[in-house]
Amino acid sequence: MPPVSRSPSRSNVASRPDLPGSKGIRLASLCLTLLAVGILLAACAPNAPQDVLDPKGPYAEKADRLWDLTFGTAVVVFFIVEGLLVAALFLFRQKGGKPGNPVQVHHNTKLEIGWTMVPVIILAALAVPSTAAIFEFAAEPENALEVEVTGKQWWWQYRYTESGVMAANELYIPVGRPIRLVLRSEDVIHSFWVPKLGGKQDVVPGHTNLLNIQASVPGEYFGQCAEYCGLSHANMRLRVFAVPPDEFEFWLESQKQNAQPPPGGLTADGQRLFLEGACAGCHAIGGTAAQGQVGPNLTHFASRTTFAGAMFENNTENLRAWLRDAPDMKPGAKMPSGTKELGLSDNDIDALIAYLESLK
Amino acid sequence: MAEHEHPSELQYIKVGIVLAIITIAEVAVFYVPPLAPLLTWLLIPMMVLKFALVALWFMHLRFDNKLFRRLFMTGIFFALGVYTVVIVTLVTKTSNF
Amino acid sequence: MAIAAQVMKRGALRRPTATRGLMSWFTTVDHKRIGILYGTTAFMFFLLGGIEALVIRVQLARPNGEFVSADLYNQLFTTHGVTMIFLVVMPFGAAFFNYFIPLMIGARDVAFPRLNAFSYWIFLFGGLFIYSSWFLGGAPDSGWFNYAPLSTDPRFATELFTDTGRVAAQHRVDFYLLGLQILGIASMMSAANFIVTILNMRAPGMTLLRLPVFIWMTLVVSFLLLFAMPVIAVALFQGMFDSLFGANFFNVAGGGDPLLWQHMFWIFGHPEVYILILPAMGIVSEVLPVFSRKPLFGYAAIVFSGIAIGFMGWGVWAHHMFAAGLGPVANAAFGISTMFIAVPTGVKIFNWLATLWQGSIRFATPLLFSIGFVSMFIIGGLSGVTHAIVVHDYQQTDTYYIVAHFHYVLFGGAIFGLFSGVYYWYPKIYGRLMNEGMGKLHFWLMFIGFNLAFGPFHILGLQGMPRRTYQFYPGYGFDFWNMVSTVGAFTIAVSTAVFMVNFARSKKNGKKAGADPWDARTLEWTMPSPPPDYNFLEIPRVHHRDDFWHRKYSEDQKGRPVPVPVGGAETPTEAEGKTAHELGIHMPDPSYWPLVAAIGLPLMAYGVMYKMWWLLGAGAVILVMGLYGWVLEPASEEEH
Amino acid sequence: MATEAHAVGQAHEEHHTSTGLSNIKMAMWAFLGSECLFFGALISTYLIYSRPSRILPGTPMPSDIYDIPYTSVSSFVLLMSSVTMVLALAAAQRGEIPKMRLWLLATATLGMTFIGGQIYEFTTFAHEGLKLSTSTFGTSFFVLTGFHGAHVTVGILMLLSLVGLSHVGRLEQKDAYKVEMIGLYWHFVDIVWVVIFTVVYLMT
Repeated sequence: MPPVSRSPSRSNVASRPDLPGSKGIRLASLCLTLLAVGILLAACAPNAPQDVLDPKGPYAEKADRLWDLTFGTAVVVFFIVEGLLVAALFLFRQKGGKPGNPVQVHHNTKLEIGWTMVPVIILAALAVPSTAAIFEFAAEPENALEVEVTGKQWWWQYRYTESGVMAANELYIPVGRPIRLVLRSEDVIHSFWVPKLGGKQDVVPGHTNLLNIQASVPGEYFGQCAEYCGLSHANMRLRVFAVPPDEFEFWLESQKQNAQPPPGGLTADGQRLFLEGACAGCHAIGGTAAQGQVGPNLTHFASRTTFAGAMFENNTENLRAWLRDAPDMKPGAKMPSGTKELGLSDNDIDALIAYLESLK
Repeated sequence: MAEHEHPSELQYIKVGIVLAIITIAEVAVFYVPPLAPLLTWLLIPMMVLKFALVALWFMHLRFDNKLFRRLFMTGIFFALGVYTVVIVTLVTKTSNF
Repeated sequence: MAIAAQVMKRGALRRPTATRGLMSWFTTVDHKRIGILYGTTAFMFFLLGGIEALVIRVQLARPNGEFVSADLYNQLFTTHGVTMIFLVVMPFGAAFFNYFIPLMIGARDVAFPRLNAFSYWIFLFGGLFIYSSWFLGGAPDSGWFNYAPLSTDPRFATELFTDTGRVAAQHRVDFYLLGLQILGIASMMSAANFIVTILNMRAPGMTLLRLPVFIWMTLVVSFLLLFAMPVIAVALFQGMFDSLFGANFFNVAGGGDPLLWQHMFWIFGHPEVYILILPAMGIVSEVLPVFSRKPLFGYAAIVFSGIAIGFMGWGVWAHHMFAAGLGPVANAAFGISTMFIAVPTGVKIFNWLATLWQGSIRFATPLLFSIGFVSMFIIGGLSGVTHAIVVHDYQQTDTYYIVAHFHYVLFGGAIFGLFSGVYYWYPKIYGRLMNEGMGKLHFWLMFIGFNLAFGPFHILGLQGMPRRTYQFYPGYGFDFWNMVSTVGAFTIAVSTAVFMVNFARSKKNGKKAGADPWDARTLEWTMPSPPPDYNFLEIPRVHHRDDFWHRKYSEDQKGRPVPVPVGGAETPTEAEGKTAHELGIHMPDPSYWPLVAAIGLPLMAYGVMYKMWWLLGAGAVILVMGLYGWVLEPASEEEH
Repeated sequence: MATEAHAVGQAHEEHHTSTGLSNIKMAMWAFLGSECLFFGALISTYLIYSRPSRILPGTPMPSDIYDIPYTSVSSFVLLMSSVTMVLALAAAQRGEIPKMRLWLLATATLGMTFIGGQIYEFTTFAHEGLKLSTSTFGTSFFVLTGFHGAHVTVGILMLLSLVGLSHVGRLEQKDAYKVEMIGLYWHFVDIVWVVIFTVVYLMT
């Protein structure tokens, strides 16, 4: 090629040294591969109780199979396309810092039709099972157990439609039986989600949404609200306990019972405080005058492993702190601060704890 | 080009008279009880006709460059498309109300 | 009366004439200077949004983070999103539109120079209005998509615990609802301006199919803005009525429907995604041919796929609402349409690959960023396809997997593309080249930092970490990847610092660029760098796509470029250093009125928010007086 | 159309554009296309929210409250203002400035009559128990018609400004395009009302 120097800018081009690109490309492809491997590793990550890729029920499994198919396709496409990119950069880099003289190709109709149609075919192939699954998920399963779920800032209320049993945050379900959740909200939009048992469904005020979940293995499943719902969105969690059917029936029977009357002593003081103080205005306890509807039903409070939106383990220490100053423990909690707003003394709190812990 | 023959004042007035007549017909249809079940299907064409008359004659879309018509129709097209879907999905969504 | 008549004849103020000095920046109507204003402002907001992101990442570096409160965290993630979308990527695109549309189509200015200035000032005041919330009771805290009724019902306003008890934080969301209306006005006006400029101000011979792809993408973006902005404007308007005046649009107790907000928001929101990404696609389509010395492969396919994206972008919005309970029919329809919107995007990627293929690739910084764009956008696009599997989207939606996806599209895509544009066009704007070594350092730090910061989000999302949570608990398996992400975020911060140093130093010390430092293809490289205020000494006559390249090179029989003996950029002539006025070229004079009129809008917004009707009135009077001043200004050169 | 060579000095190409069409007219049509989505959103909202199932029991229903004869007259007034508007434009294009001024004033007067009617209608409805916050019907009705009313008001201000300009000699035959642009806006606002009148009032 003859030297070109008609405009000052042209020589400018030729003289600029170029870093070899290939080292960088190798680095980049290493990064990308690591990323892809990372995603694959995530599938078998230990101690990930909300792992989407570790389904434990037919709905989650069905979604997971579609994911495997799509993700697998995406990985293949990824390596082909990124591979071509890396190959192009490597093969056609300027050598010796001199601009080359490539053929000025403008287009290639056959090629272009090809790379339009191939994605169309792949996507159409994916769309068929995907669309079918939507209708499967929406269908009402036979022999389903219906539970009404109400999202509230920032906890979950459950009502077993048939038995009328009330629960909060912790949902007991029988293994192997589909659960039909009827989702409603009393305030803002929430989203009910237990990753290992099924996808999420928004809980929209003014609407009744439906969601099917099912567990095939007994166990404790974690979940949490997935739609941003205000200050303590991060603390609106839930647990699902999937138990064998006979155990479930046993649990349901026990939950149908009213609360045991306190034996006396501190527990009785606690009940008196509960019923006469502000507590009963918000909480209900079966068999007592407390019928508040704002906060969780506490009839069988002591049978729960967690409280406050499944945020804290249900133990004396946490309960004491909670009764002293709930908003300090959980931002925005509607539960008034025991010391600042309700004027509870340490003795009062001890009595209330004794009472609450008697509510098996 | 932008230059074109505009209609005469007389034509404008004629269009105005037609618009007036359609409006009277619309209100008349509204007050005839036997037509109640057909009301929507009678009113919509009359509305479209009025809309078209003003747009084509008074706004000169009939005479002007077709680019203007396209700009306007794109807006109408998008609006009809997306809002129809919104109305249908929201009205058919099961709701407490 | 006589004075009034005089004012109406002559205008209320004399038209300013200064085109240099600090004051001239407030009155300028030169599209190039407005472009610089847009770019500078957008970069300032990029730094603010970036600081917000860093605070978020510090908070989330470890489980149970205590760096910020839940309340502050919620404000931070909301403003981070609003800032990056409305105050960074959109105006960053607008900066390039402003500067380069006229240069690339062979015009002396945009169709409406004063309207252009007006758009900028409205954008600036809108951004400042939103940011003023930090000093007036807190920033918006309902997330960037601001779902009703959390956002629109004052009863759900964040409750703060103070010494005097529980107090609701009022007006935070109103800054969002009103601020975005202001920004929307700016976007719509500049969209109309660019549409007219591109359709009407092209140099002779610059047919539509000779337009540079960047200009095509600008045109598509402008149409998307034109038609999408009204939809969110109405949603914001309705939200404002709910929030401030007790209306029932999204109030369930009054019969309203929160899903209406979602529909309206996403009818805007999905075209918005393409508003954010298409400018970067346009930049990449300019950069790849220049640095591989080959024309863009499949120009027509890239243009038409851009248009197709523009159209299809209107039919996929409900894929943001798969879990909202629209019913299986709607979900199936939107799932299918979402799958197929991947096709035109794929077409673009393949065409870019084919542009590089058999080229002569020079690894200069602009190219590196464009490659960064293509390689990262592939990941974002593929994860996008996985969202279209509706029943698995029930798992993905509202998790970090989604956060990963849109950061790969908007950072790996849009931001990388925009930085590519900065490096590519910097020599044209400032007359000097940016330092290549620092540019490459910037690229590699940002590329690695980006993948460290956002790659782990894929994993976190699939492990079940929901978005918008101010803390994650230990024991969920989220610890490691969150720490990695935080490290990545700070790497990006370091890379941005490298960029800033490079940018500032190169302005003084950079190598002189000359007119055409990259051996480029399009018209903006025909003129001296920086361009004179009148752009083209003589309006060019265009004969080819990539006209400038064809002036420099013809092709031999094999189709290889052969230099043309007399081609090249404009050589210095006696015109150099002379102003438009001295050359007898009429350019629009500067004007005070766009700035004056724009001041009215934020005042009106404060007036509405605090129900200070006098302030609303005062703002309206300023706006109307500004517009009258504008209309009555002596129309010496510019008529409207 | 001027198509001189692009010589030095021919800077501002207001009169020879690539398409041969006027910049400002193109911008105006783009704006009107965009306005379709504004009003479309508000009308759709009304259609969803005025359904009987949404309206709270005990609050006014559309059929209880609309006064069709009254609204028909005010709709007719607005429709006829389009005729006077187009006549003003015809006069402007012929350079008959006094006649144009008269028609512009007539248009503005008809517009003000319409706005007056709307203010009266709003007050009556409020007295009958329909306010912005009463129900989704009240909300969507007042915001839709109010938004339209605001458009009409802006139009009236622009018409009166044109009259003002013509008095100081800033509106001559060559400026007829200014009348045309404001006319386009005015007609658009009118056809939006054509839709509102049918969809909101008659199809209840």
